[in-house]
Amino acid sequence: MREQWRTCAAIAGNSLRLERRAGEALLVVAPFGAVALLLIPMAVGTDVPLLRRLGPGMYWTVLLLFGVLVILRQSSLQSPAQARLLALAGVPGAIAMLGNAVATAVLLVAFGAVLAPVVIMLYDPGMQGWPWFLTVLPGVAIGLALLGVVADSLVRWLDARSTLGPLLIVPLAIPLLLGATQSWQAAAFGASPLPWLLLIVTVDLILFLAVLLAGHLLDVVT
Amino acid sequence: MIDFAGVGVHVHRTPVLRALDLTLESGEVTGIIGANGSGKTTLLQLAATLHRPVAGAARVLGADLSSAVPAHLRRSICLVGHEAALYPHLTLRENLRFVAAVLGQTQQSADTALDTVGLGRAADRRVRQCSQGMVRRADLARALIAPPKLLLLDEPHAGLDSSAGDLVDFLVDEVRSRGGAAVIVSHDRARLDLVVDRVLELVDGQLVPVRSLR
Amino acid sequence: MKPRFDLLPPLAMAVAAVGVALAFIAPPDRVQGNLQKLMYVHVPAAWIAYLAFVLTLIGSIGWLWRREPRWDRLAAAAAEVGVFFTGLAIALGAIWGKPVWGVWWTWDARLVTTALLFFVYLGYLALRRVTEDRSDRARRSAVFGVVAFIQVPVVHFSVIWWRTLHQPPTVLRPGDPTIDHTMLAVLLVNLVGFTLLGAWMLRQRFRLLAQLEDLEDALAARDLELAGHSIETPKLEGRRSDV
Amino acid sequence: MRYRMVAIPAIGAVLVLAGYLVFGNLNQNLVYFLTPTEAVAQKSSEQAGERFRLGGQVEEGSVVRTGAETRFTLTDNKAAVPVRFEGVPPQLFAAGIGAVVEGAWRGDSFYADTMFVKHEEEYQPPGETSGANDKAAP
Repeated sequence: MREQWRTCAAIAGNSLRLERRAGEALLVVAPFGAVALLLIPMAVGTDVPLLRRLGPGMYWTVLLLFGVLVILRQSSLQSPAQARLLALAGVPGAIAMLGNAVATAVLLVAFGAVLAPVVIMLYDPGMQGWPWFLTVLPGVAIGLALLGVVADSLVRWLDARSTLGPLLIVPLAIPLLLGATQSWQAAAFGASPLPWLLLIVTVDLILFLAVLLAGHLLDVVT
Repeated sequence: MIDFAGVGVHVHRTPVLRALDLTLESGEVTGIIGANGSGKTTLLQLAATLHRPVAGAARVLGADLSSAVPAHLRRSICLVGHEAALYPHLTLRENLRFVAAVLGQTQQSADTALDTVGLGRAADRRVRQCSQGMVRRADLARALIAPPKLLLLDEPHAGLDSSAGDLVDFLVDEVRSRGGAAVIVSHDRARLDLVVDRVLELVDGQLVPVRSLR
Repeated sequence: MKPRFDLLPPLAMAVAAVGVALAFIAPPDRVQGNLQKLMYVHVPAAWIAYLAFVLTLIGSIGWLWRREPRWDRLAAAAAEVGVFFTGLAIALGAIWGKPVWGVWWTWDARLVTTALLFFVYLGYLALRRVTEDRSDRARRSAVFGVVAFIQVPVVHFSVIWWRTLHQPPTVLRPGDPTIDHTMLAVLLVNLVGFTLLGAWMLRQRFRLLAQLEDLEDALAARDLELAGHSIETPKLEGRRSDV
Repeated sequence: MRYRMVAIPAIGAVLVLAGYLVFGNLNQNLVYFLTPTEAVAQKSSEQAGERFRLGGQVEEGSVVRTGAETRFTLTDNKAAVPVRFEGVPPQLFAAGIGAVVEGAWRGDSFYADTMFVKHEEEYQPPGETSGANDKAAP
């Protein structure tokens, strides 16, 4: 078991190293998301109180929709030859998926951390309950990353993967999106965001189980 | 090591191999030749437990291919395809160390393997900055990290200079001396006949013996 | 197979026809008037949709467990029926919502989850469509069928907590239903009728899928030429330009 | 499977969390609107023009329709807030019904542009005054 976790860590480290070299997630997707945050007020009007209210919601929507680009980059990074290498190394599907999920979660947290100051600067949202954000962001990132590896292995080697992946991910990511936005709103209305945080944790655990139990089914190489 | 009897394999619903028989004993090295599209690569992938046969009985290292193959058996198979399993953005050393990590070997073993194939001084170059021959050598070095029981080489001679061609012979002898077996697909009959015990030709999805050039 | 009298289609049509006729006779609602009669179709449509998605889950689990193609066919046919009836329920709900709520659409829990179900299973059908190999398709869609369904209750509850405006359950709740008993009877007749219609559709799709697979097998058996046979030696005679 | 030692505690945790989320008494805390009492109390501290949702009962006899505007009072039986709603109210909108409006304070009135009506779960033929529940009760 311990050896498997070490393999998992090796895959995550390799994935992150690849990202550092290619720089796709943070150097391309993050500015793209920031541009979207800049565009929305031009489309809906520059009404300051309205934007203040929209801010947190926009932040999480952009994180979800553009995060899909970060999530699905795994399948473009790995060639069939590399997938065969992992299969012949006897790496169980679940371990490979968890390794990739760890790397994606780290990237999503970084993506969120880059976007947060942009939203604060452009939208000036209420900052009540910001300490909760520090736990909500990793929770959402882990959930999206796990959902992402499941969807990614479902569409792997399919021609339509770049469009089908987001269609599979986004509707199922709704609990995460609601948990994130509502915990912010709960704090703004003086209620406790704890139930929403628990919702995010529950979703994370369910997806973790899905990866663990379905990993060997999705581990197709040829 | 390999025991195929009447095996049929489909790839993307197209039949590629049909009623194929092959037995490979421990210490045996077999060369495979065949026309383009005759199914040589599919045969190697089948031997690497990556296909499920649609007909016949197929066993590799004692495991039946019609059900899941245990991970520890897969680990003792090394497949070097004609497409290198290396990440273009990483250096040769990083690639080999990653392979060592997933195989449960030390980082030292990766560095030694690179030295053996003559890439010790180029180890910190990224794969995309390397020539085709260097990439080939690095891909072959994977087989040196943890010596496999079953070595499967797809066109190992393509793109290699003669000194690196000796490397293929060295790898095969290494595996043979440890009681392993190897299957080599190559169009380079001259080099192939130097290392193998027999040559088979893949015709009509089946294997037929070929007279040795020696 | 001997052709034998099939009871399901005439029975389904008869019960559904009686149900629709009763809906015209049933008394109008005190507040909503005749508009409320859309309920007699809207509620059964939603009910069949949810039932169909449960069948997709059962089919997916069945395939993972037994690896028999009929389970995969059940999952696929049920997902198609479910997507159709979800779409119908949403459309009817919108037509009903415009006069009653004043909007075609409202951000209410039941509506949002139903619409999301629609998209989740549309994704399921898209995944099936783009996967070529049959057993590969069965495996991928079975995994998605299970993961999607586990997520559905989570989505359902999270959206309920988000905003609560849709009416609470009328019939399926503890105690006496808060609906007039004549109306309830008419609704039940319609539920039975539409369930039979849904079962008929499901069976037709199931059989069609089986026939498609047979056809596919027949085509594959006819063209059993090996892949390598289609490659010939380069034809170079008469093409050399040695002048 | 060797994953059992990880999977079983995770399944347990999911069940506990799901049970707490579904049956725990959270649902009341999760709908965010201010009651009239809370809205009046917060009014002084709010920035002008801050939008929020206000929910309560439409007071009997308070509904006045003037052109595109509907005026009424939302109450929670402790405090009452005069509301001016711009737009077409839903057909079910009437005195005595529960409603949630979205808008902002302007002076002493609440100016709203979005309204949700709490729909009742009872379907009755016309003419009957009591619910089926009462009729069926022994």
